[in-house]
Amino acid sequence: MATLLSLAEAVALHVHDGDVVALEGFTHLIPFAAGHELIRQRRKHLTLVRMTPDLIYDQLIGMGAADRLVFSWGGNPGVGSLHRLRDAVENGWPQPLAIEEHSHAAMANAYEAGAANLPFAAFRGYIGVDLPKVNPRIRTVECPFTGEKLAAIPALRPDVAIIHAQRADRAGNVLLEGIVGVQKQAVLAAKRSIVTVEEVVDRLDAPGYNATILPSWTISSIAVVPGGAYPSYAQGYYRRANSFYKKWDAIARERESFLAWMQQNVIEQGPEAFQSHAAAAR
Amino acid sequence: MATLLSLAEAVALHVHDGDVVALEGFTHLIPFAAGHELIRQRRKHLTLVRMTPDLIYDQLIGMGAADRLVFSWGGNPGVGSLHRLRDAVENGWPQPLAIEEHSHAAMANAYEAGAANLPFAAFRGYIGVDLPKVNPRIRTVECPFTGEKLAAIPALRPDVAIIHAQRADRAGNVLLEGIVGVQKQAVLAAKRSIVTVEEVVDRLDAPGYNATILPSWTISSIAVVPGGAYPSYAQGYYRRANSFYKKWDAIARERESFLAWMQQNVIEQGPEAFQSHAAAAR
Amino acid sequence: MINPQAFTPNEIMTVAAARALRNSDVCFVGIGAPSAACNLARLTHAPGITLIYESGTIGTRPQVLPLSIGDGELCETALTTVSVPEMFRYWLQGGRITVGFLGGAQIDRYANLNTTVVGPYDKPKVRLPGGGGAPEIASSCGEVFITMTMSSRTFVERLPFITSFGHGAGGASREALGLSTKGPTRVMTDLCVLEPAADTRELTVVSLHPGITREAVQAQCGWPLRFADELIETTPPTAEELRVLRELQDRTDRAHREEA
Amino acid sequence: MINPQAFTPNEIMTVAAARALRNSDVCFVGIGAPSAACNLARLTHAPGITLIYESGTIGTRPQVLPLSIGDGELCETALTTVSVPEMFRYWLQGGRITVGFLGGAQIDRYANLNTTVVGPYDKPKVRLPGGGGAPEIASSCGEVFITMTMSSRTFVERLPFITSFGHGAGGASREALGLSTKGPTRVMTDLCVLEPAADTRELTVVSLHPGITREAVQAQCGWPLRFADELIETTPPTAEELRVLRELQDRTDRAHREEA
Repeated sequence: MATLLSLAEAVALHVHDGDVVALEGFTHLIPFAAGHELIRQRRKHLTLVRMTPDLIYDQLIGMGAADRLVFSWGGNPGVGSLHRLRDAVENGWPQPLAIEEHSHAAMANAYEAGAANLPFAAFRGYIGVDLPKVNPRIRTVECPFTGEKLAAIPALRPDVAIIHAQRADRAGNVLLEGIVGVQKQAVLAAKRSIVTVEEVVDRLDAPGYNATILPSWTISSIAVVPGGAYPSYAQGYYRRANSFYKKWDAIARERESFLAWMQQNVIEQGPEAFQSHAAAAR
Repeated sequence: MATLLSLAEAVALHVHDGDVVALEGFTHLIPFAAGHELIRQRRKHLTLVRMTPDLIYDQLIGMGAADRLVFSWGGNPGVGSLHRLRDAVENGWPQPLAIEEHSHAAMANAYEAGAANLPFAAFRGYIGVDLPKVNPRIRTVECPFTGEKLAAIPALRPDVAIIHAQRADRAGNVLLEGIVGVQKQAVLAAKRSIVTVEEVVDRLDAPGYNATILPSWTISSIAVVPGGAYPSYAQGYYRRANSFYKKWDAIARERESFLAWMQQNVIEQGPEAFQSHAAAAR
Repeated sequence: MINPQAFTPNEIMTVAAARALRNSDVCFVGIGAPSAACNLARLTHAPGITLIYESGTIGTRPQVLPLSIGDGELCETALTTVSVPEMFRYWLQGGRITVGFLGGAQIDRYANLNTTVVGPYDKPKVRLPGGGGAPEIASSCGEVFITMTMSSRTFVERLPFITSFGHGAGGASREALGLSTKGPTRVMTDLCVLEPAADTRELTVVSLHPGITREAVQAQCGWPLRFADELIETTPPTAEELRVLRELQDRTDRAHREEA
Repeated sequence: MINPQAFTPNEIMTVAAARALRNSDVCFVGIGAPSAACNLARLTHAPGITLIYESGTIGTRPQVLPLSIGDGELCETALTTVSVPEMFRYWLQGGRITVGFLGGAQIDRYANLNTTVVGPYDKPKVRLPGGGGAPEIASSCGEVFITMTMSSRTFVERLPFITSFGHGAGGASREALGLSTKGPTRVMTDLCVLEPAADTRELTVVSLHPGITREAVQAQCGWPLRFADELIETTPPTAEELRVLRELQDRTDRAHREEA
């Protein structure tokens, strides 16, 4: 059963130095507040897993939390580069970053396989391209009926999955709706999980019989963090702060401006700051 | 784009003698009216695919429509045997029936693989059991990373999938809700598809952003058949006629009573009869 | 007033099965006796139990027992309902089920089950429904409970077909196949409760229902039965257990009579 | 009044891309120029087009262009939204997409694309975002349209890394890999439109935008360009196309300015 903790308690309990950690959320519902908590608690040597690293991994990487990144598209969506990610890969600042690179299809399948307790996923992918030449974790598997060769990828089974969701009920069941990405798969694939939510309610008011719900007993801990996805968004609560995504480009371009921003907005803040950020994006 | 046809037209257009046909619906939303139309149009030599053959396949088999059955559980749920299925397998009446037998997990995975355009599915199954000894379409595949051996099954790609759904909009998009079974996968896996619906509406009124919807362009034809799932049910429209499932046991036990019932209730009827059946189960 | 001395063999079988369930269990429910037992547990000592039916309904709380594993009642009272491929992939194969319930037409001394055929597979004497979810329930659930009415035609020396794997040929058969789940840990019948012996894994009578003798049990079993050294009597159903179970059955009968 | 003679290079690139889309297409949309082109098509000659974004939104009809492929606007106006694994498995790999749109940092004469690195992979000079959905969009969609601004740094003789496969080394390269999809069939740039030659599959200029010379195009391309024998001039944007496109861009700018 999911325990209800403060975000600081949940991160302290479930995320350890050296863990394989997946913060997921496909544009929507990105767990920014939880990422900031990892930074405040100075987690080190993490393997960070995420299809689209986005600003939150730019911040974690720039603050030296990660030794390794597993990803499939590392940009600032619609804006340009993730400068901290590039600085780590191109110049080893603040420390070298090993990368394990996949395609979206591969990672989505790998999470799926993890959720389904399979050791690998087979898919039609990587045809004619160079990534398999540089990533030994891309192999092939032969169909035992047709002899056809398919791409294969090991299942993703993170130590911890961290996601943000719209709401939980008092029993700890969690509802996601809108662009649901790979979050359900990530939680089911992981050994432990933290879900930050906008609110805890008496009744989930799930839309229909087939809503995307993670039962309480599939989650380790829940933390209530209103606005916790800002500058990403929570459908039905607040909108994506596209303007912040554009502003980030200038903030992150230089190491000094990045560090100053992180000091002021992350190190010296707490999760409660997200409520007012998100309120402005309502 | 889905064309709107009468049920008779849709079956005449899309289902041919000798086809591999999957009528799906897991207890809920079983396309009984469409099955009766196959019988009225005297389709022969079909390969019938279905996880749970249920009464509708008992009827098709008893009327001699099928040469072959692909299935994973062939009983009358909560009641007992499917007598016509047993008579065909045990005594070859009205004609011999070849069977290809799987487990639920295997068939669900095989539909999934079909929808995903994969040649096979790998899963953790059939451990220590006898079915692989009698079904050559169960093989193994080795994980290219761990060396672990998993069960493998070829993807299901029927010629035609036939399902029943709650409603379609005027553009031909189809909504399913409640126990959704494998129907979406079956339609996406099949070359052609027929969807019978309770009604066509101006607006689908889908529950939430993530409703189970088959876009119009994934469906060949739609036929409006109110009550078309009776004695199965359509969540939100009418309830399962559990009493008919019990009555069927006596009807189907003997060849004569079965043939008499089929003559009176199927051959001499049309899809319009379902409306009043279902109304009684509302 | 309910007389707790007056219960049917089926009732004590159901009560014994219900008692084996814990409040924290996530239970994959079959139809018939398992469904009654699981819902009896939920309505008595295990209100927090999670019931999952293979039709995709998760955390369902039916007021009446379903006839099929996919009655509307299950979906209407569930926390959520997922597709059948998801149910078998993420939830059963995912290793999220603590207890799977199985029954069968035939069982052997190592709790292997047959629900496929009597006679040769290609020329069956009796064609049974087949495996359905059972083969993977037997391997993927944390442990398996079995409920079956005893008779020498169903508790047999040798199965014609193994539909779902229990303890194979006994001993470390499961481990030899790479299985880390426990397999059948308890068989609840109308006469007694059996459990696999710690070493051989042969089913052993550990508890006789009130008024049932060793001889009566042996008469309904096709192999020479082992009895535990410390054989006990099954605690009879309490008045409360019988009341809840009978009310559940009454509600179910009324509901099924009402509809068409 | 809109003057159809006064359009920007970016506008004619977008209009040319929009025109290539049919009302019956099911289109996998990327961000930027593809998104503008697809929505322009939907708002002009192809109202029935199905737009799919890799975030899971199917049949979306945004009133403003999204900044990311997962803005709320896409979900709110979609027929339905599926999970990302489902999007890549059932919809893209399922073979249900007729047209995929791609762009890239670099392209070669056979329409292979690089969005991964400049310089060696292990010691990159420039680390680009990577493939994302592109490798499988390139192989699974019925055909692929590419939009890119031309320059000799982006239209290059030799790619340092093939992120997504176009026509490989030309000729029957796709067939040799077992691909039955068409791959890139059209490249829309700010200066011209290119298509692969029927035999060699080398990109060939088939249409020059108004006022653009062969020399101007060659100056922005890193390899010696082939021009079609029957080279035509791109039909300029109509006043209606420009009006709809500019209104769409204006609505988008206003919406993005309004929010925090």
